[in-house]
Amino acid sequence: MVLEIISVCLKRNKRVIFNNFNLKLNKSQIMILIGENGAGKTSLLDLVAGVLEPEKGTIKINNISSKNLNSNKRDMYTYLSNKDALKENLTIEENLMMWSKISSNKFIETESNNVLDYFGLRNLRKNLVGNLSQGQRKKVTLSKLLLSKAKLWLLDEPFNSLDSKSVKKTIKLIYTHSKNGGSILLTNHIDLNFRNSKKITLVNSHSKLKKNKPTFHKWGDF
Amino acid sequence: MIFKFANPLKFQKLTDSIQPFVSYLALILLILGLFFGFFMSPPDYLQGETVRIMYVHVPCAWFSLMIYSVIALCAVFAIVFKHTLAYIISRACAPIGACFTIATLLTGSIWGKPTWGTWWVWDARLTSELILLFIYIGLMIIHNSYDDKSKSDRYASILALIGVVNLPIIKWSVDWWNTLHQPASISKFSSPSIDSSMMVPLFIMTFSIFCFFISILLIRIKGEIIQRKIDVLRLNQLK
Amino acid sequence: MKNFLDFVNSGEHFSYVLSSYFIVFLILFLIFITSSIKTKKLEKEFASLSKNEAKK
Amino acid sequence: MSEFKNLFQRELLINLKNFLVLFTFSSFFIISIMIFVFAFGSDFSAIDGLYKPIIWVILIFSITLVSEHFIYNDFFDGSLKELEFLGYSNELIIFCKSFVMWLLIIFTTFFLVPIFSIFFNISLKETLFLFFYIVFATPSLTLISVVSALFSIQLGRNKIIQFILVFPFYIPIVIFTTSSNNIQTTTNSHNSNFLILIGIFFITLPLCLFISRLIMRELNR
Repeated sequence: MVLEIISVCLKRNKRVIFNNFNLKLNKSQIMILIGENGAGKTSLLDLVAGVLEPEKGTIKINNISSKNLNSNKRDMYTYLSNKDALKENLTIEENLMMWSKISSNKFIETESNNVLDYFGLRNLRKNLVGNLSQGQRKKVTLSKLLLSKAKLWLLDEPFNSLDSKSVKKTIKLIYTHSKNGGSILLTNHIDLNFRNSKKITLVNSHSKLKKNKPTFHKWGDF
Repeated sequence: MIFKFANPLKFQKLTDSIQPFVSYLALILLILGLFFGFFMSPPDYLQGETVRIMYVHVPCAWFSLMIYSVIALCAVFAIVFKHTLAYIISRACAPIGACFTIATLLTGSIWGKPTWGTWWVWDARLTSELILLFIYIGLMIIHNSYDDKSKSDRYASILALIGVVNLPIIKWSVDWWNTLHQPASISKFSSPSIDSSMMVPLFIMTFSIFCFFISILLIRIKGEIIQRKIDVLRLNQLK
Repeated sequence: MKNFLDFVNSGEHFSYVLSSYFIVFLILFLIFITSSIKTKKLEKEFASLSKNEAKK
Repeated sequence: MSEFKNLFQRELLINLKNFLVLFTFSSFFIISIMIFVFAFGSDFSAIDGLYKPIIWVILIFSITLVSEHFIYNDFFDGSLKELEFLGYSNELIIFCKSFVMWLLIIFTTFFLVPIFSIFFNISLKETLFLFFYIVFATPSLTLISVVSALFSIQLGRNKIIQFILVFPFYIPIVIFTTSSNNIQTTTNSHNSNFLILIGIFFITLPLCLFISRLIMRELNR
């Protein structure tokens, strides 16, 4: 059991996002979260990554609760958030070098060259990230996945602002990763058909909330 | 203690019953204090009549510090237990504390005029009182600078935490700086070793201003609770 | 009683003491009045809000 | 220890390549001293006595101005959050950032202060002592300004609020640096004031790291 979310409750600025939410992800399985924006897709990935603490419930990664995971978190999963964490004033090469140094503490020159080839960024590697287009920046963030050794991938909308050729490449990348034992949890607002993948739709909390008259009986609901 | 204020309704009833009683008590004690202050206590042999300012200046100074410790206590309580009542109290206390510090500064400078001849003297206590005023202003700015109330509460309690740790350092360093800057200005003003006839009005005035502070605090807390109820109703209308 | 009479005709000190008392009570009165006005205004607003909330 | 090394290299690489950081700090420093010179008008003898306080006031303002460059870019392009979910503790992140900021400040003041002390013909000994106190006072100044930058991220990067929040907490440091300077030059005996500075640093270090952990938890919420 790679990832297990047990009855998680989360409230974000007075809106209930998750109420006793459960999720199981086992080895080499691809899971897609579909839902309109604001339904809590990014909050779920933040929860798994430990950036957000749930009010109730626990999250287990490789059967270790996420509370007592700390620095070995980075070997267990790689999380690409929707904001690409690239520094504008550095070149592509330096960004990737820093990423591999931070996440896996070692950097091999040759390995980064063939990583750049995968998305055809080899000749762009000396350019500053600042003057790249949005699609190219997305490719740079996605090529971080090739550098990371973690089994579990958490991808937040990996396909937006990508052209069709690189969408196919990313899908091939995800299939190869799931083939050799990795598991992927990705969010997507457009419906892409994946072979042997499990789809979960997150319903927006507005529709769920029934129109009840607010009673101020507890201090919590102020 | 926490469970007594378990829910807002019980807390509301409790405060509504206490509030008028406390403000009347404050008025009675005030009249008593003034009577004792002006009729019973003799003028000071060194400073003459201006020592009567002490009956107002010293309680205000005590309260400006006491209120900050109340805010700090609520901040710690709020960060640990995340109880909205603690946020409400610390939000209600800040303006009152600022008013007390302003009152202390004004009366201090008025008291300084006859003794030192100038309106403002960089005396240790007056300077640290001025810095305390800046801390209060910072707190009030943080309280009202966010549109989302819960976010501004949390940031204000964090700022209160910084203030609590730094306040003793500031006070001590200003005292040290003052002795360096100006040889210790020995004056009755520094630590009034006063006899009993002056002590009585001082305590009566302190207690009356305390009751006054409690009644203002209860009014502001009630206003704060209603303000949050309105926000919740507005939020629901939005949906 | 003698203290009060000395105090009244103590010339310069009398004005200092009186002005400081006046300032302190003015500030306390101001904050008392502003917070009670604010609370009353909020109460009215809340009453009207919950009235049309109930009507809906 | 390797974690600290990685983060330190990352911060150093980012901030050295980012020309804006060094430029803002040194240009603000130079310009404000120039203004002081012309503000003094003709009698130059007055400035010799006031040289040290001017340096301290300008140093504090430029530190508070520069602290924004170390925090905002990382927060707005998501790499602050990335460092967090990579398992680095908040304290370590903030400690590396303020350590690099401190190094940059020391590096620039090392060049700027002697230049200006030549302009105002201050003796070499005084400049050395001034720089000596700058090295001891700036760590706590940087820590406090980093915390104030964290505070003002959510306030729409409002500089005024950042100054008002931070102003009371600069005062003890300023008091002890200027007074130890004066005692140093008059009695030039080894005085204990700069030991108090180290004491204040050891109070502000854990406090600022703890406070920044609280704020970073707020930023993600």
